[in-house]
Amino acid sequence: MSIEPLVKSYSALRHETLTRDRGLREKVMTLEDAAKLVHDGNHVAIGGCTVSRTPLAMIWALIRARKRDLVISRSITSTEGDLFFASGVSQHVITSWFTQGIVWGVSKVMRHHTENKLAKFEEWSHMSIGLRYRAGAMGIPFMPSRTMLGSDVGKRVGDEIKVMDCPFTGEKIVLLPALNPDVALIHVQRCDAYGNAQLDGLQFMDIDMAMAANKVILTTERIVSNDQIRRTPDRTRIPFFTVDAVVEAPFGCAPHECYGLYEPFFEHLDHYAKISSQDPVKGPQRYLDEFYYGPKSWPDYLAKLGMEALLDASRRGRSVHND
Amino acid sequence: MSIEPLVKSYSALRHETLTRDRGLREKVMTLEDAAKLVHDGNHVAIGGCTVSRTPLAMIWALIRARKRDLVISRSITSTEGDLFFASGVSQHVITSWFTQGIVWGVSKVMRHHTENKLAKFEEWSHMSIGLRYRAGAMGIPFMPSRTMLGSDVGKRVGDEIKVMDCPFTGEKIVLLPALNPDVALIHVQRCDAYGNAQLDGLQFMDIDMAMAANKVILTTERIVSNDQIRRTPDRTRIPFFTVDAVVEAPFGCAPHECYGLYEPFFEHLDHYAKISSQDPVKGPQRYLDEFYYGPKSWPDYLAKLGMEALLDASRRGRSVHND
Amino acid sequence: MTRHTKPASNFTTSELLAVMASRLMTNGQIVFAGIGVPLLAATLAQRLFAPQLTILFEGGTIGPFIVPGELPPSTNEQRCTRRSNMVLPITDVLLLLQRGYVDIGFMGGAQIDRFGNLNSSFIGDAENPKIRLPGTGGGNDISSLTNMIVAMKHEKRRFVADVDFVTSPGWLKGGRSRANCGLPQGGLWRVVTDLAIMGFDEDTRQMKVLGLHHGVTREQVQENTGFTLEFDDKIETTAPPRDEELAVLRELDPKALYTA
Amino acid sequence: MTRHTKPASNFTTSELLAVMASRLMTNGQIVFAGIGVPLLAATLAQRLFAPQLTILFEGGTIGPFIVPGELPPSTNEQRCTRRSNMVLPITDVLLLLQRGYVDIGFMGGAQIDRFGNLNSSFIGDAENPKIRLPGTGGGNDISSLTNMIVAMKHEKRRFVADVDFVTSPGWLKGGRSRANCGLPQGGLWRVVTDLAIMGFDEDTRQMKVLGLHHGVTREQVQENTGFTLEFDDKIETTAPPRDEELAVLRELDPKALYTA
Repeated sequence: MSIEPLVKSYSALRHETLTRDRGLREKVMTLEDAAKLVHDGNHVAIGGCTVSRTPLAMIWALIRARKRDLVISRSITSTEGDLFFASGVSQHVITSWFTQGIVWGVSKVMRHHTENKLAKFEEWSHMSIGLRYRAGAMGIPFMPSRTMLGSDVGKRVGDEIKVMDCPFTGEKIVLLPALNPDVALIHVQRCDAYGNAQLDGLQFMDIDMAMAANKVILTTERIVSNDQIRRTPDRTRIPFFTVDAVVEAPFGCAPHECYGLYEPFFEHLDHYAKISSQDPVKGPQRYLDEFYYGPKSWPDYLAKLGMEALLDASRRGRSVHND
Repeated sequence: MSIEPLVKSYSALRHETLTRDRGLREKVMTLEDAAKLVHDGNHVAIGGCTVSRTPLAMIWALIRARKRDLVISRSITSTEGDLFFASGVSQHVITSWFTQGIVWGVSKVMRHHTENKLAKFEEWSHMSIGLRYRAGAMGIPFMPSRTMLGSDVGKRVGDEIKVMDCPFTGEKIVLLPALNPDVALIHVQRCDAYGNAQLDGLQFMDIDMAMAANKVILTTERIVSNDQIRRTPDRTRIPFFTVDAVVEAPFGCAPHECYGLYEPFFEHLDHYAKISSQDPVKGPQRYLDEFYYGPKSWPDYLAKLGMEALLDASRRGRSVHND
Repeated sequence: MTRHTKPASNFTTSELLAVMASRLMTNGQIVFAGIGVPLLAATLAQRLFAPQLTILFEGGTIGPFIVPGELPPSTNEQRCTRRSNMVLPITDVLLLLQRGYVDIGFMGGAQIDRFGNLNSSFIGDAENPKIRLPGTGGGNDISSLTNMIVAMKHEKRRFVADVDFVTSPGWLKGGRSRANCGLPQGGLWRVVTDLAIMGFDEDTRQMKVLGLHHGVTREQVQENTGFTLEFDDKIETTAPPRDEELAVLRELDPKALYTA
Repeated sequence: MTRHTKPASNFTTSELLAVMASRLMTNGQIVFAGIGVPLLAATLAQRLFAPQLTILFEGGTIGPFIVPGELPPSTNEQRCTRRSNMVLPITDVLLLLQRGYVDIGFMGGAQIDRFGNLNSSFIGDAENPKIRLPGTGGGNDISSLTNMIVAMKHEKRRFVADVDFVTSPGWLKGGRSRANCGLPQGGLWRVVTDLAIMGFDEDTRQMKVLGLHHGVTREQVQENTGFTLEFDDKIETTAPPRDEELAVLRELDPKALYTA
């Protein structure tokens, strides 16, 4: 694991960015090749939120590639957090909320790993995580804020936050440390071969995350022509020069949802909730064997989710466009 | 002019916002009634940039209503700055650049008023103005930043900016004071009667400005149904509860441009540049008499700009949609 | 642990919570709602008497209308955006709280103490917990920045003198302690349970019973609370859920996903 | 004021500036360009030898293609967005500089000094100016945050020992003074004029002539400069504008809006 200062010096940040290949170039590759861009010990930020627009195809590839010691950050962590712990890819998740989803109860897998001190769940408030990415995106070392004061959430992160007296108003203000992840994984509805990405619907923290990270891996439902991007430039949310890999991965969030295209695969998620709470060790292990290590390809993984489930999720997903 | 601290205390900011009527209600009114929401001495922030999406219909109404002592802020200030000075509505403009536009040379009207100390042009860097609005929008008293150091622009604003040593990295960092205008004037392509506004194309600093201000007056090319807004919620940029007035003002930026609808009325702008540089006192006065005080209504003002000019500007304006 | 005996009724505990909480809403308010009972309560108010009430979701939605039978599994799915006025990034919707545009934050709770502090992080010691709970989510932000309503089941193990861990600050140690910590705005306004409605003393910031639900006694409430409750001078008795209210709830959540 | 005598030519001063500046671009670079000569130079490079060069405009545009004959009046009109990859708010496009995504900032200048500081605010004393100029715009931000190219006419009144007012910081007082002021990144890289191309000494940060345009002598450059210039050990002579280069410029700006 990298022993880096909490906040990168400005010189280090600029140097890292300067040495990236930011030119306009095609960067389409396979999930497997994109996985090689993530190194053991990296801080990896995960786009989307809970069961929404989670870059599961890329996470699937990282787990299959048996990465180690990743530090994971995400706004809210769902089943992918369980699988990071259970697969041994990560023992450290930074997030504000960690469990499959409120309707499925508290994650037994998260409980097993944290209560037995096998892994660390580092808890920050939701907004604070967002503001940490935002400071990273803006190239500033900290962001002023007004939460996490007085609470044990604030006390527990200790001197990773600073409290100062505002020089303008004299009030107490929190300074949150900038977060510049090594890699951000983001799934989008469409982008071009250069990585100009258009996201529909809920954006979550993805834009700030992309701007903050030192490397961005985009998975996308479809790769469109650069011409198509240039026809609606005010719908582009992530510019190509932040992006290092573009992977076309249809249904790349399944069994989670992708706005406007498919809703969560609820029955599959019920199934996962059931087996993982029955046995928080063997349950996810069996799940990983069946759905992560077993399939020979991403389409094969989708086939295991089932055609009927996929069509049902798509029908529900497209319904936002019916209004 | 109000004698207020540079940055509002958090209690004052919250109290002001709490006492606004933020409920979902229709707020369509005339330019004249909207002008009554602006009080002498107010700090008024102006949306758009240079000759783009300038809320000229509302500015026209404020000048006709003979407002006094307004403090004006804008990203970049064009002809409307001249007219604020020449009409006596404002003697204080906060902006990063002040002149009709690079192709028309340095504004003689701005020069006349500033060089003769009749009015103040308070100069901040472009990004700094943007970040001041952004801090105001976020409810924080300052925003960290890395420009205006070392330069006379920074020295001239004096202790309105603070320089501190970053508690995380030890580097020098600038703290820019939040700006929460009394009123923001923003022109949009479309909004509903509640003030849910959708802006196409370049956004400039308008979103931060709307969130930061204590009152927002929207002028709009057209008022659409709330149903239409709800069909594409991810195109909404300003939420209704920040808005206090909605005025339908077609061609509300003329002779400036409104993205996708009309480009600048170049011949008219050439005409203004000519008469205002021939005589920086009588030139704008004559212009105000003819185009501001003279017309009996906004359509009458547009008629004076000329049908041919309006159709030509529209033809050019729509061309972005031809690709 | 003493369990209370609920009076015979034609509604579930969650339905009771949703109905009682909905009545605390006011037309025109901007309500930052969590999933489950808070969402149901706010939607119920919207349908019955507060058509201009606006719901915000932490996932980044302003003013959605929930489609009956299609309740979202969290505040972050596309179901949360149906017929909404605006969607925006998570950080920005949370910043609306900090800027002051929101009237009420509204969430559920796992554990609460006499000063209205909420715990959703750890049961037991944080370094050696009996149960690791899911954590704050937006809870810490919402409760730090705005006035709060909390809806939860009234059980002795949930109503404790001091929470094991302050995830979301209420009035902290009472008195002026919240403001002194740098949280001058907001604070816990109402706690709605299946037994009572509680507020907090203006000075001490101790929890205080303001109203009892139909058929519930003071003793019952105290028995199910792990600390000594104060009682307001004029305790009101709430009207039981009306058929009309229950009908809307059951239309919204026909499979009793959140109202079982 | 000494005016220089330009060698007879088939191009204007602005065309010369645009051509010479364009040759400093590299394929694949991300260039933050001002309106006028900078935009023309960057577009020229893009059309001739750097198809993967990306232009950013201060108004909030990433990677536009300029339509010949439809040059924008500033960086803030819809003409700046034609066939672009992305539009974004002003503050966010400027933050790309702060974050470090930009290779080169490129602008014109009214007055420059021996350390490459630029003045576009006041001629004379700021409190009592002879001329109030339009001000910084994004100039202060761009020059504080990235490596800069400046294109301007070479005149003694524009090339002064110390600018009247530092609007956009170059190397400030030379040596390490820029970094010591809290500006560790960027700095003025090249100054392109109608006479010469200049850089700055690595240690002293004094302006230094690197190349002379065809037919221009050292004496001519010095005569038109208000301070003593340094000259590099190996001064190069630039090749005059080629027909191909001028043709592209004239196609882009047929009415000579920026190249008169």
